[in-house]
Amino acid sequence: MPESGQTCLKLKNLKVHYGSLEAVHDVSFDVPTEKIVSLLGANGSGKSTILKAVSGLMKLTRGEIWFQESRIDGRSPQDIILKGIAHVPERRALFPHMTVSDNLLMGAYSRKRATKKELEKDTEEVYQYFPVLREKRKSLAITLSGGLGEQLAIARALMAKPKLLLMDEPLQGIAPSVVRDIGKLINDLNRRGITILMVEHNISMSFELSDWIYILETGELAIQGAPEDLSQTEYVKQSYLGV
Amino acid sequence: MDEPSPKPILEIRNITKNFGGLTALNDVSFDLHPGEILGVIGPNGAGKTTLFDVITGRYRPSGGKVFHKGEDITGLKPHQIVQKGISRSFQLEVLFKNLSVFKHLVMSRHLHTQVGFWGSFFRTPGNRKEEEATEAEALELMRFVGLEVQGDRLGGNLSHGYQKSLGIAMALGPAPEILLLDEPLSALSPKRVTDILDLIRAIRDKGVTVMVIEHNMGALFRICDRVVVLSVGEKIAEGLPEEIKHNQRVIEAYLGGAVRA
Amino acid sequence: MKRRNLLGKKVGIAAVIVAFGLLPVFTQSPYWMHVFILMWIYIIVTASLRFTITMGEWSFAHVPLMGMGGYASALLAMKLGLSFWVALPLAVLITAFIAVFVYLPCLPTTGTFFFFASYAFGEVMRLCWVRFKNPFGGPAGLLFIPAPGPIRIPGIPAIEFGPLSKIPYYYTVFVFMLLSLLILYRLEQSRLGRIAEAVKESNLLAQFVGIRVWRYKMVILLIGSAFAAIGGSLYAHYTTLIMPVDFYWGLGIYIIIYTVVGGTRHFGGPIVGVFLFVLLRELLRPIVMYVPLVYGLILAGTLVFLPEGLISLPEKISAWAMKKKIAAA
Amino acid sequence: MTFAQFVQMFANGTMLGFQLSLFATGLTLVYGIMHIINFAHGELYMIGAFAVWFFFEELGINYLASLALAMAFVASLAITLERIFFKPMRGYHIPSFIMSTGLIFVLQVSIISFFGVKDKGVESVFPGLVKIAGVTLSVERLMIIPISLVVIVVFYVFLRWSRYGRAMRAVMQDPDGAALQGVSIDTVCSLAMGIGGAMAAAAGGLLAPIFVVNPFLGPPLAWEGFIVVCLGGRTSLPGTILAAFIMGYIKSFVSTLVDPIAALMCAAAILGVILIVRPQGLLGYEA
Repeated sequence: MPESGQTCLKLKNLKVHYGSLEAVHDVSFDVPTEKIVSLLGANGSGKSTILKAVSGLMKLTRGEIWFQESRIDGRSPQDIILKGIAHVPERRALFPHMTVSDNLLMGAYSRKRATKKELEKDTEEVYQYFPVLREKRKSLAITLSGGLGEQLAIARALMAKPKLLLMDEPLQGIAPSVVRDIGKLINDLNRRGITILMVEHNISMSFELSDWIYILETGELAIQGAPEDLSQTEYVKQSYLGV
Repeated sequence: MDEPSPKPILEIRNITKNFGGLTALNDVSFDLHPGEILGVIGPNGAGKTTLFDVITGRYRPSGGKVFHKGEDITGLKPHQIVQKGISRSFQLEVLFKNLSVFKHLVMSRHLHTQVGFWGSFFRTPGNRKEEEATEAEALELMRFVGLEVQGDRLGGNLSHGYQKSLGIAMALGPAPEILLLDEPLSALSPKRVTDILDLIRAIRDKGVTVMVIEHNMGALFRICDRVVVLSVGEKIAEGLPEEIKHNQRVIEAYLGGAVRA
Repeated sequence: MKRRNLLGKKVGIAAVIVAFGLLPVFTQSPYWMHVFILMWIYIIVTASLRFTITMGEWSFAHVPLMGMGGYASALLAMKLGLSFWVALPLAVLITAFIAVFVYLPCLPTTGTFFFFASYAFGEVMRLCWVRFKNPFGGPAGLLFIPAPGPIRIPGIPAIEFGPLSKIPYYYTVFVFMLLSLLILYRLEQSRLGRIAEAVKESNLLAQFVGIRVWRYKMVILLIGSAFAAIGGSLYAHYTTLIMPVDFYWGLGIYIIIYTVVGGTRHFGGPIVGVFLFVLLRELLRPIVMYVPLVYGLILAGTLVFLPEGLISLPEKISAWAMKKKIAAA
Repeated sequence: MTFAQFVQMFANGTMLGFQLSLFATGLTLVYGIMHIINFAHGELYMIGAFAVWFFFEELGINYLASLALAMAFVASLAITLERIFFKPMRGYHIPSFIMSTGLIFVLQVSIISFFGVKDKGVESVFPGLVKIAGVTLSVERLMIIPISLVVIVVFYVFLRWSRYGRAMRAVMQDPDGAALQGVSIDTVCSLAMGIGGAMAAAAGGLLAPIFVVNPFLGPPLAWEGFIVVCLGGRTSLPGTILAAFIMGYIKSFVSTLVDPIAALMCAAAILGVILIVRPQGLLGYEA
């Protein structure tokens, strides 16, 4: 259990099925407020499923999900994003044939009451953060490179003003030279007070970024710890670092 | 493996595959020697599965050739490749979801039933005998991969680990000389990993040449004789597991250049 | 237990066959004879459509190909003066030959694409009959298609087909139906049926266990077309007139509805479907205008509540009863 | 072919193009958002035509007001159908198609039981003829162009710049992504069905004074609309409109120069060829 601080997200005995296949067996863990937490594990170990369950895209078979003080399992994605959880899904799920600025406006969709002025202000703020996106605001999302696409996906999620950001493989399909930039970005967001729960295949980056790491294996929690401690364990050395 | 390698059973020569503007494989060449277990490793997006797809006829390569015992088999259809004795498993389990495990394996023996159409239409005695033989073979296959208890369950209802075993058994059905396994260890518990590794060894001991794609390097190094490393569509190294482990280029490609361990 | 069930099933099926075989003894009303003759023809067409569905693709060219059987057989009889007994097998061959050209372009496609591509090519073929007056007769179709020639069996008087009695037609169509069902059933139980199942479940995996998917798909489609052609030929020589509009997609939809409502997973499904709908129409004769409405509602209800068709109803009920029992205990 | 003939055919083709654009837009929306094939869309067109006939001829309401009323009525009917029948069919192409053919029966019979099978005529709203470039054309037919243009432009403005329009496009391009931004998929589905229904009704109402109104108008047009959708790219609205005009001109030119059956054959052949050769359609972007 990660020490210190309040709990932002709490999962209790989560069980999820894909059709008749059990994807998540029995998982409980906490995500402390304003930290970066990574979920690691091989393909099919249930990492993405957990994120989808949190954001409401998948129904639970059993278990509870608590966000801050309220129970959110069984709610629709619309309700959950209103609570302040944004999800940058696998392969980003951008709207490929919409412009960058339309994608950003979609990010603010859940804020029904926001006036046009507020939205413009927020868009401007996001553009300051991602200056390249401003240059490309009129181009279609499909024309963006991997790194820019990821920036757009994160920017879109920020438009919803989330307290918790779920990121599914933010570094996938990104040129090695840009990986560091995205890593820095994730760190920055965290420093601005956003809690981050991410799933990543790039082991070294997630060890570098995270405050706490959970490793899943076939739908169950195998091991957890702070990255410094974890990288010394036999288990991690054997299965991930290949030594 | 210091002795001069025997004549290769499969030669991959300058294979290139483009999808639209994307190059999935670029000028990849290597050999597969009879009786060995060859590991193909590389990070996500290295083109490993595409390589299998090219060898087994699912895709036609944009350039290069594949030779099987000296014969050019580039561009043959999947069923022709299977007839040549090269069969494969799939990474994300491709199964007959509504068929029982037993029926799966009977189906996989398809190529080896001699009965013609009329025999099976009129249920001749010869056909019945043939069918019994096929069923016996299917049972044996089931036992071999450790699925004998699961025989009546539907493919779609199996747990992930059993689906993996069934996938391998399906590939063994046509009695191949060369078996290509696509990430047989992904998402398995350490116990199951050991089981599957033992199974792969047992397959090799039966005289089948095995080529394995894997993401999990540590486990793979426990069984393979040689390793080929792909990264972003190119072969960056080839050699014994010990050499590969310490190859700087491999470590960089694989771990993103920031290993601390 | 299982064996006794099987025996019971066999006895039941035999009883049904005998009962319908003896039907003309009880009623010789031309009206009911007509209803049943058409019903047997629909069963041939529907069962053969289901046979093609076993490999996973839905053909929408099935009914036009049935029409092709009718046209081919009628033209052979009218232009070449061939007897029905010769024209029918020839028409089956011709239809299977033409089906190669209808289905060949569709084969690379699957699912929805196959469904509509097969419609498109079937429709082009059907429009040929409308457009080319010679020999197809244009929109008015073919009239005065000769009845089958008499059957002569030594020792009894020749069996004549004519407007006087429908009984010879009844038995001819009945026998054709039983034979077709028997052959289709045996085909499904044979290796071909098993291959069809594999192709349906996973096209990709089937290829990698060495099945020539395209070839088997084609073989299954051609067998389906051949049986559709038998249905078409019987229809043409029984009604003595056929028009292109008979084989419009409307009939195709009806056949598909029979299959879906009956249940595609089971051999008996389409038979149940045809029975239900044909008899329903007779029951609803006083309010004939509302028949399509009832059909539509039954279809919608089945699709929503019983996606595996009516034939799965007993299974569902017993499963439900079992659940109740367990809950009670 | 004389010049006058050409102009005549061109004008007819344009008119058909607008009719098909209005009609097929709804099919594309419903396909793109719900992944269903709704052949009962033709019935919405037919009911739209009947509604205009009823409001205009029977109740004596102003023509444009009748058109608006018909659009509102058909839109609510379409939303009801979506809620009851199509919700469980989302994502299932062939079952939804079969379901929609069942609805064709239901809707046709309902209309017949209210209004009978006889053809209904809607009297000419814009009588008269004009001479353009020496060719006589009826005002009636020409008036279709501005009215449908207005409907299409309003629809495009809605789709491009409104919150819900953006949400609709988003669901078409990535439903999960849209759900994660807080879009209610159910609302968008109903909206698509309603808008599609209204536009089909507009097409029916506009054509009512030119052709006759009867309960059997639906299915043939549904096929044409479906061909247009496949040709255009199934989820691409600009593609749909381009394809609608291509179909309109083919229909008009081939049926005049060859014969109407040949035009039908062309249409069916286009469907088959496009499904096989270029399944993503002219402007579609699916893989």
